[in-house]
Amino acid sequence: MKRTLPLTIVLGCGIFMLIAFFVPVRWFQDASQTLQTWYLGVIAFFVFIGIFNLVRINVLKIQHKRRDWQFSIFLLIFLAGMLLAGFIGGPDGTVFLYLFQHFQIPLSATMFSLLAFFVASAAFRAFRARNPEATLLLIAAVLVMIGRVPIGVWIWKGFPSLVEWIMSVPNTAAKRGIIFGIDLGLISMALRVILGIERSYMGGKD
Amino acid sequence: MFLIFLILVKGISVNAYDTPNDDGSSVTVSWESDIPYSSILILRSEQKDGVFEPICEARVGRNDYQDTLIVRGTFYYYQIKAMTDEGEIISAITGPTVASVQVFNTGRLNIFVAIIILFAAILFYISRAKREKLFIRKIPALAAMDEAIGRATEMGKPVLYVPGIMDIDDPQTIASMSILAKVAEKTAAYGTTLYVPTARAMAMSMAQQVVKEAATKVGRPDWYIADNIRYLTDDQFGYVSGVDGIMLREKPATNFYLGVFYAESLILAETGHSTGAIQIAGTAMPDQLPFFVAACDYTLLGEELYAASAYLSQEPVQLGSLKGQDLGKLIFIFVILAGVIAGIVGFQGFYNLFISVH
Amino acid sequence: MHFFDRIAKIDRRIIFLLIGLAVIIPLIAPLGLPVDITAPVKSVYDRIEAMPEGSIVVVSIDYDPGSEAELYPATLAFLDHCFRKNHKVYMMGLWAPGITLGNIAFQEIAPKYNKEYGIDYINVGYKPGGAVMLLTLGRNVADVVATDYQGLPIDSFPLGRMVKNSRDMDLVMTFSAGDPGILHWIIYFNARFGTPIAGATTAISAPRQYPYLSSGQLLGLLGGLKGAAEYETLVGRVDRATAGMDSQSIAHVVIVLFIIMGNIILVWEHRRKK
Amino acid sequence: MLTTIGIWIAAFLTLSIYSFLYKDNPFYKAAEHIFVGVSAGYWTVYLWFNYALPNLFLPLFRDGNLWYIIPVVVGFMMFAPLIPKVSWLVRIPLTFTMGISMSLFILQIVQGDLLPQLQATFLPLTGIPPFQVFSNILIILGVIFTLIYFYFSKPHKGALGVAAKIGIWFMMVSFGAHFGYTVMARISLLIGRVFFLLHDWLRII
Repeated sequence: MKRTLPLTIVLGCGIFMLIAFFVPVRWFQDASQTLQTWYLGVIAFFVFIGIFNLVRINVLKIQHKRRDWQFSIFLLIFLAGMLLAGFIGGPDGTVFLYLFQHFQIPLSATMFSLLAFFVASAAFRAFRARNPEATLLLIAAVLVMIGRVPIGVWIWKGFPSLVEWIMSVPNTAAKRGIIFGIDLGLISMALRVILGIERSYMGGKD
Repeated sequence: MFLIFLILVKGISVNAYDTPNDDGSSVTVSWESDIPYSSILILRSEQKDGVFEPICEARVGRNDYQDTLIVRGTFYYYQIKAMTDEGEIISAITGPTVASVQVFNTGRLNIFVAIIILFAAILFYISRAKREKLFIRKIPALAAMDEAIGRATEMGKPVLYVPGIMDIDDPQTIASMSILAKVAEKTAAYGTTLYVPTARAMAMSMAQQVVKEAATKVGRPDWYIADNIRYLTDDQFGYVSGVDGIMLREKPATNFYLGVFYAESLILAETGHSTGAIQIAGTAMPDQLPFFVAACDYTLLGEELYAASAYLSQEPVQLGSLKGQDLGKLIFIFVILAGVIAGIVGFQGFYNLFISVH
Repeated sequence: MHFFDRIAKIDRRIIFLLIGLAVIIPLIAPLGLPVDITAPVKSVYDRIEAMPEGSIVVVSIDYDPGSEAELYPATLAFLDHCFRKNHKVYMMGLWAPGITLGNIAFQEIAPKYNKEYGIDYINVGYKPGGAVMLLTLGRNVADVVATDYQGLPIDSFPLGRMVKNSRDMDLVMTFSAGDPGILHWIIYFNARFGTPIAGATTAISAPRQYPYLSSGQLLGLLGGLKGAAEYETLVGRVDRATAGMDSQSIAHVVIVLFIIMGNIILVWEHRRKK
Repeated sequence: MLTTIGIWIAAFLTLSIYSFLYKDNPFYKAAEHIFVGVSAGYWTVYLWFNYALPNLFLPLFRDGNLWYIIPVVVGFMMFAPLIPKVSWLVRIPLTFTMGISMSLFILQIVQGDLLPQLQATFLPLTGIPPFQVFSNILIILGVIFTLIYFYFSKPHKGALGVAAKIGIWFMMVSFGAHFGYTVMARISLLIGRVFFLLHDWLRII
């Protein structure tokens, strides 16, 4: 039961969806549409559980007064504020949008922009031409970095066309090869999951 | 003579047919016009000499319309009226047309064939792998794994294993877990501490189980400490700062980053480099590979992550699928060569085989 | 201590400071370097120019504030172009926060051309579900879009009534920061329905799109802030993307110098070991 | 007025985060935790209103479609691990979503990726300028050599080894290009924030 039922579900849903793609008969199309709607609803729970875990871990942190527990209070207050604003005023409510615009936008944009500083320090401390491969990588990177911005044109007129050529010839070729490889890997993983050959994601022994 | 010529040039023709590859719920009406028109009116009737009712006005730029307001099995006649600068132009009547059900979408036959070929290749080799041992080439980053763990042992420092930031339903995380099993065996055998911080609760319980089993397998169940395999937080940046904290406090001698990574790849690799650790990375996220290649000592590129997991586990299922994927690659190479040759000799038919009907 | 030794052990805060200055100074004192135009950007521009007036352009805002800096200027320039050519803009978003950003962009551009909501442009809101949703959308818009973003019935707007399925969409323009995004539009929407797709992406995901550009599955591409600056130049509106290009140039030069310096130290360390 | 306060809040949070570059400090920690809290709240609200409500709860409670009890129950099974006795129930939502997504995935990879990308590699070698011929040959060989690098069934020796090696070079050029673009992206984000501080907040540009 603990294994057979889940395996039957994955097999049933998977095979049915595959067949429905090729069979334009109404009943098949409607059923596959319904399953897809259910799917959209169910995947929301994956995020709900993540947020539940977030709350749990921070409440524990405050209870046990672990290091930096005071900051967890901030986290929970703002989480609660956002939830209240959203569930009372709706996702287009003024308070919700205000919080979004003046907290979420600057915080998230600034967080990601920190990476600009890290990339600079990594460029100096970590990106070394240790072997021929890394050397090739760094040369291509330098060409693109200079050739893609206006100063590149100022240095040499041919830079933009050189970079465009790198992008559309060697880059395209390699990316396409990599995509083929990754796609094949994913198809075979997907097939194994559907057929129940791959079941490690279920965890557990029973 | 002149008149006939005029009609031929300034005509509008209409054609109606059963929409291919549908469930018999529509008729497609298509038209061609030699004159610019401002709008098109589509008319329909059930008798050839009956009254034609307008059913739809089509926008400029369109040259077909799917009539879905039909009864299956009924015969219809169509006619269209175009408004032009020179007044209304009406087409001849076309029909009768009837909508019917198709059981197989022939427009997708090429997809069907491709899937069958790939499935067959993978399943064939999986079943063969259960009977005989299949060969997988050496993967350089894996040879370095032993050395890296050995180094940590000599220095008396811990090993850090980061299984990516996605959950256990992601193929890359699954692959990462089988590599973790091997890393855990090695570290357990040497008695080296192993930290596995995770970003998902379910990934944590899976990692705990994998590490525990590995410890038991090499006869060191006492080595396993559940608290070293910890769930930090689901949040991307919260997770990274947690992992960074471990790196700065515990100073692991060897860092593994195997699984799904996004923007955090750079922060991890940079911090790890600054602590002087040997770093082995691997991901099938093409966007993050450059940082790993430039900042880590060894990197598993894309599909190599899956291959590494097959190589280490020696599980027939994994080895067999990998072999099946290899056959897929061979087929791709031949198809590409055939396509190029077909282009040279001017055989367009081969090219068309790869178009699926919208 | 040798000079290189001291450089190699430099406090990384000095590196941070240099990068900060490389961005701030050119914004205050611009150099005015000219922006060159690349082919993938030109082909988006040309398509908008070539389409007959009143064509329907689906604009999908598939990014969040994290990528606003790169994609918002492109959104503005593109909307400006669409409205100038009197195309109709049907906006939606695969990322929830995108809708708000899209509305802010509409507020900035629409009044300039006296465009009216519901007739010339509409925002049908966030559409979750990635691939599955796109497949449904192309088949029958009504299954996915019942209301606009404010919850008003979609049929109460002339533009809402005009778009029934993929055949009513003349072009899809996605502003995409990741997943779901441009790749979904290409491999699900374009593959299934054949609607032409163009996109603006963050610079990070731009290289990944080149195979699709060369296969024709993707019509054109605005890569990162540079792509936005190119589009601004084409449309003739000098705005924040163009303003940022000088900083971008100088910061790149600084990083390239860091890479070169780091590798000189590497060579020097090797020599010393020998 | 409210907008001005908002801009000041945003500027304060931005600077708090940048203070981390000097060293870790309470301002950064507070801003980081606020960020996590706000975005978690944001996503919960949005997923509720856009995924769970329209796809599950409205059909069930408003339209009375009892079939929708199934997905609602399946969704709640995500929380099963909290009760050790029935923790295995989490496998049901997991397998349900995987069954659907994996099959769609296979279909779309083949239709949207493999077939068109193969077709796009059938590049013409005749009737075009010489440099274009050279580029096309390079693309064709690049794809093939990259595929050979990912061929795991034979040791990379002899001709195969050479081909795989060339495959790596192609990939390294591609990664390098990508690297350059990523740097570009991060710098652009920084420009965006500095623009905000100088333009919207301080109004000096």
